[in-house]
Amino acid sequence: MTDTKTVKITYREALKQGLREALINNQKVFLMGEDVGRYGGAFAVSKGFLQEFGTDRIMDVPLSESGFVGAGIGAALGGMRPIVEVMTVNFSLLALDQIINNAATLLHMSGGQINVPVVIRMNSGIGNQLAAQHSHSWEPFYAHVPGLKVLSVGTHEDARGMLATALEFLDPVIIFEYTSLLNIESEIPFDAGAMDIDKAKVRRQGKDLSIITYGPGVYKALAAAEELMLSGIDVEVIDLRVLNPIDNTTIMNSVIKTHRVLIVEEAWRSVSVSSEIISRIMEGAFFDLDVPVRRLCGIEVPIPYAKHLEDASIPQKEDIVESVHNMMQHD
Amino acid sequence: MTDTKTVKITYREALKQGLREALINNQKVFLMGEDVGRYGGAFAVSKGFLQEFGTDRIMDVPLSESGFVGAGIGAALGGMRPIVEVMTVNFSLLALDQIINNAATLLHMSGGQINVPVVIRMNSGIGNQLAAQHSHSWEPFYAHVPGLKVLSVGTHEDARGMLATALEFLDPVIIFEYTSLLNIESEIPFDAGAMDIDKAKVRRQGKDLSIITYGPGVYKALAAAEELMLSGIDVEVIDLRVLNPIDNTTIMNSVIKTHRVLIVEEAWRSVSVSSEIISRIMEGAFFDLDVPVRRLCGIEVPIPYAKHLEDASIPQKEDIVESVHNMMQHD
Amino acid sequence: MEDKEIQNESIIDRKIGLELLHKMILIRRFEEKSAEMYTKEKIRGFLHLCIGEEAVAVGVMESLTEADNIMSTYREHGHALARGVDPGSIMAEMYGKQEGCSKGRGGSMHLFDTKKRFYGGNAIVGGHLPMAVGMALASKKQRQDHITCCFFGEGAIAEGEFHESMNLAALWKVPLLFLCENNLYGMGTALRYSHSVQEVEKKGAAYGVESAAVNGMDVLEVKKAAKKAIGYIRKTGKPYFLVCNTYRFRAHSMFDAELYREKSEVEAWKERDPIPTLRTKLLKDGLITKDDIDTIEKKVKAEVQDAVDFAEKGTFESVQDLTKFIYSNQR
Amino acid sequence: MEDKEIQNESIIDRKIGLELLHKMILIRRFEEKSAEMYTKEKIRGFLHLCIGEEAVAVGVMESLTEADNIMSTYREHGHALARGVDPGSIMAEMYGKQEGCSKGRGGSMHLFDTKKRFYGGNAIVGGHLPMAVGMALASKKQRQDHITCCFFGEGAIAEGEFHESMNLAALWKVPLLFLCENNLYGMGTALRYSHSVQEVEKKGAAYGVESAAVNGMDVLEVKKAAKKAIGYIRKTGKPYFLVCNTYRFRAHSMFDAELYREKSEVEAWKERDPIPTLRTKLLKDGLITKDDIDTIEKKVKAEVQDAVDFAEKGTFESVQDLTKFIYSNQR
Ligand SMILES: Cc1ncc(C[n+]2csc(CCOP(=O)(O)OP(=O)(O)O)c2C)c(N)n1
Ligand SMILES: Cc1ncc(C[n+]2csc(CCOP(=O)(O)OP(=O)(O)O)c2C)c(N)n1
Ligand SMILES: [Mg+2]
Ligand SMILES: [Mg+2]
Repeated sequence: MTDTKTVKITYREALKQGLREALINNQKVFLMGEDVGRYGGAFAVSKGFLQEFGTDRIMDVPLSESGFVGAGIGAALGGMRPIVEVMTVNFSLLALDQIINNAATLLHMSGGQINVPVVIRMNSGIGNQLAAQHSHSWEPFYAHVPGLKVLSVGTHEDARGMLATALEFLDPVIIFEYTSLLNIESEIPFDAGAMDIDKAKVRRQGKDLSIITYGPGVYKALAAAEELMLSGIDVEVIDLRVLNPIDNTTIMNSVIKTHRVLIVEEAWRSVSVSSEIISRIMEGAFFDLDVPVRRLCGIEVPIPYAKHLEDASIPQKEDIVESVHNMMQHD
Repeated sequence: MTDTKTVKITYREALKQGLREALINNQKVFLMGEDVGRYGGAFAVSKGFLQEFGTDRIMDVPLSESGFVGAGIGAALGGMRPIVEVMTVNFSLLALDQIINNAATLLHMSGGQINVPVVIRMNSGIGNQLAAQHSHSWEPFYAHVPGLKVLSVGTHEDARGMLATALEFLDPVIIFEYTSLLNIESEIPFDAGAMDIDKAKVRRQGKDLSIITYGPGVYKALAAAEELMLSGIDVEVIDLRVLNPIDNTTIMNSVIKTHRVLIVEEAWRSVSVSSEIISRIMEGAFFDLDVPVRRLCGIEVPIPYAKHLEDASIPQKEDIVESVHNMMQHD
Repeated sequence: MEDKEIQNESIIDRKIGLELLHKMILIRRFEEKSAEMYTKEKIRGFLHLCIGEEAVAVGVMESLTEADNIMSTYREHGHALARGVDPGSIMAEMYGKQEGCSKGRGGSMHLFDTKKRFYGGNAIVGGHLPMAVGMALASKKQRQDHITCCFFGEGAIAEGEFHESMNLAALWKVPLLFLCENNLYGMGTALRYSHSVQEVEKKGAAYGVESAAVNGMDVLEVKKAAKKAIGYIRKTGKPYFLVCNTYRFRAHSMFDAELYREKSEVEAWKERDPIPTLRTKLLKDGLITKDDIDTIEKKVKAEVQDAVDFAEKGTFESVQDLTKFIYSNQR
Repeated sequence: MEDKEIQNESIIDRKIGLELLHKMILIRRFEEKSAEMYTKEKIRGFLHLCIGEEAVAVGVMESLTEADNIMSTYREHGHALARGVDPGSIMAEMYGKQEGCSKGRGGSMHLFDTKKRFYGGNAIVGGHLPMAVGMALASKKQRQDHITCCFFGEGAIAEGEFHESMNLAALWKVPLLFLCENNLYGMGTALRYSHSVQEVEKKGAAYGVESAAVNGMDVLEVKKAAKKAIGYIRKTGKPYFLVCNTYRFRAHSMFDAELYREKSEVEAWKERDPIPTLRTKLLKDGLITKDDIDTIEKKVKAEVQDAVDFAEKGTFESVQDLTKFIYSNQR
């Protein structure tokens, strides 16, 4: 990244540029969601868009998640290219029937006749003291369902570029964006644009241990890796990026290289993306492991409001550092 | 079971007896669900109950899953002991917000003030050519959510007894019952009744390999075990029974004994209960494994209608036998 | 009454009369054959017959153009046939053959034919309504002048999706015909147990949606009402809610002991059978002769036999192809 | 109008007047203090103020008995205070302290106090409505004569849960007051963009539920309307839908640039501020003096200060206790 010209922007701004570009590039694209227009987007991602693109392209919708997500799916069937925003992932439970029984299923159920080119974006994550009903990490649910492409936007580059590629797919794409990253600044290439949405990415090369993570775990893991480097531990950091279908190759290559794996995930531990990664390593690289794979996950509790309890309920940088130290001592 | 007097009944009849007993034993118990009354229950489990208990205890509800499941939760808050039947697990997506954001969360969110003693029963499973929208296995979703107790009724004894114990709990209990087992007959103790709902159960002792499964996998695994015995392979079969919280001890004891594990599950492979079991074995018994754990899961496809494709999409007895043979050869 | 008949005359002549009669008889005989094939175990899964309700399918479909979109439920053979979906491809679908209109993946509940703009075959009650809003929205956005017609049962009205969809359609002013087939039962639950207000057409007012109810046992009345509704939609671009009051003569599905209604009630409704009703009228008005009826019956017999032959000759997809149609693998 | 005022007189005397005024001022000052504490970062997460809407909380709560159940939204400080939940326990809750009414687990959006029969504090819009139906159903089944009062915003009416709940409540004839606070906006989405029919009280007719709308800026009018509604419910056992037309003077939450409405609109509504409205009336009618007002303000100031002191002195729960209240561990 040092070669090319870069620009420093917030994650919010990166999302915004990607979205704006999509609206400009394709007249069939429109954005629909609660408060995306007049309010400016619950997280100010679409601020100013209503003025720029008008009410036909930027549709405020009533509180009716099943209804408007389903309408987005229908609009996709009808030849449009809808981007549906579910204000936060928490409310997506109300639309889960539409997403699973319609969007993920129609292609198959119709014997291949019907494509459902809908993109569904959802703000996600934990860390703003929003308490139990507003702090879900539903990545594991969506990662379980065949027919969905599921993206987790853990970096600024992906915030800038994943949407463009998602809009080239003919199948439903679910995009997890993270509230806790919105205000964070980072450098991205000046001409950042469409990114592949098939592969996991090695965000940091290392030889001693692989941290596999996604979403808000990525920057936390990178920070932990920097700190661990001071103790001479050279950690590789893999950002899964695509939670469904999962890219096995990148994972296995890393296991074969480092022989030690720690998985970091904010979602609850049981039946999680971590469980799946561990299973794949068990199946594909068991004999390459020096120590059992470990995972740091969300504590299995409805996320509490109080800050200290909330912090304790998801993995923090310090936890990562400590776990890696533990795993390295087990030699 | 040979010591005590037994009786031969269908799984449906076992469920029915358990339900009837619950209604007789506690006047606060009532059954609500689509077509539980006048129709006699979509699967004839509650046939005759309306006549026996009246409309106050056996409530037919309109098609409104979010509404009536939520009403069941509310009735539990209000001092009743509702048993809510969701006709099939497929429709439970429409009520998932109620189950997760209300039932599973209220105790915590209220700082321990509110109990939600609701039992939610759902008919589940694959195997009647009901196609993609009617063949979901949502055990992995419910197993992911803290605050829910999740039971999978894989045997006649449990069909007869689990409900009684579930009704002693003050927290929400989700019960998976299986359509494909309804007409199957089996012997249960004459005086079968309340069963523990905390532990997995070793359904067959064995020394060579452990099959860990639940639901319709149990009888399939037992049948496979019989067949494998003919080749001198002595398989242990564990019925998980409780998918949330999962009983680690029974699993680990078996791994330590057999050193080989095959997991059998009808649900889609990725991010499944199997993934979680593999992870726990990785974490708790890695060094006890002779070979990597394997799993036979549902193929990741919306379940097709055509019989041969449907059959091919879930693990069958033959697949289990073959996998075990493979694993045993890997010595 | 007389006035009505006169108006009916004006929309009927010999040609149309024969066509309507032919279509209704085709549906009737096709479904009778389907039931027969179900008992012969050629067809499996759920099979929902619309016998008794043929006037609705035929009367409505007659009034739509080829460019209009159709969405329907799991009780959709009649709609598909009336729409002109090939009977052979429907029968083959129910046989699970790859020559079926959904390649055998869908079965009876999931008939699709995009060439006919027939978008299922949806088996989550009410789940297709939001999509129908979206399809109509897409037409509006693309300034196409076709409409979307969405069939559903009166049971579906209790679902939240009905409410959200009516509101969205009205708010966004999209060209959508909400077509309710009120057959007085949702499985075994009578209208009076599922809706607090039983003249369901009255629900339109809550959304400012133009609404009407019509005798769904008379194809001419249905046709007239549909024509009016569709005319309104084409002229104003706004949605319309048409309730066709009808009755299913057969059980809900092949698993239904019909405990919830009196035989005498069924018999009384059979007196209003839409086929004899039209036949008698056409004969009385001298538009057709008894010979014409024989000709139709013969023709239909051949059509149905052809469909069965086609299905019988059909082939099963290779199990290798199981995982086709999960992702389109296209961009 | 005159007639109305005469009726108002009849329900007001000095004692009641002072009480109503005191409660409204308590809510106002308490919330002003909350906003202050938010900017001081003592309170975090989402904070939704009801400033401007106090007449609704106070007018309705005044008309309920201690045995009645209350359910509310995330904008519930006013309801909780009017119900008599201890201000200190509310402030402590927002501070995340274990002395809070939900032990610091819930925060501003999840106030609970079962001793006051105050059942939250629910933050999924519309998600508590089905539960409210269930609580009312439980009362009916247990032949208790108390009612349930469920507060929600006009935005919630677009959700399917409103529809399902109204139908269920009407069908089952349960004693439930549907209490809509129509403040014209759901976040940044004005009523006219969320409902095709904007006199939302008209929606009651679709369910046969008795309905009315009232000026929510006048506590006496609210009180009268609530009394009438509650009287009807107690007498008939049936639900009632009361819409209180009101306005929030502040932003939706603390993250809201208020781009969606004109300052002048807010100013115009402030002219109808419920507190001066009542104050003026009481003074004009000679029921109270200016001194009384000073006394109230002083008393409230002390109460609010006590609440803050209580919260400040409160303690944080030990992180060890993080996983409390997931299961009750009781049978
Ligand atoms: C969401 C959902 N809940 C329950 C069912 C099970 N079910 C299938 S059809 C049906 C009755 C539907 O009645 P109605 O809408 O009146 O249509 P009809 O069958 O009478 O044509 C029910 C309860 C379902 N398929 N989907
Ligand atoms: C199901 C759901 N969707 C979206 C949200 C985000 N949200 C919180 S409050 C709100 C507006 C609700 O408006 P209204 O019901 O009128 O209540 P008000 O805030 O005006 O009191 C929205 C969209 C939510 N909490 N729940
Ligand atoms: Mg019906
Ligand atoms: Mg509002």
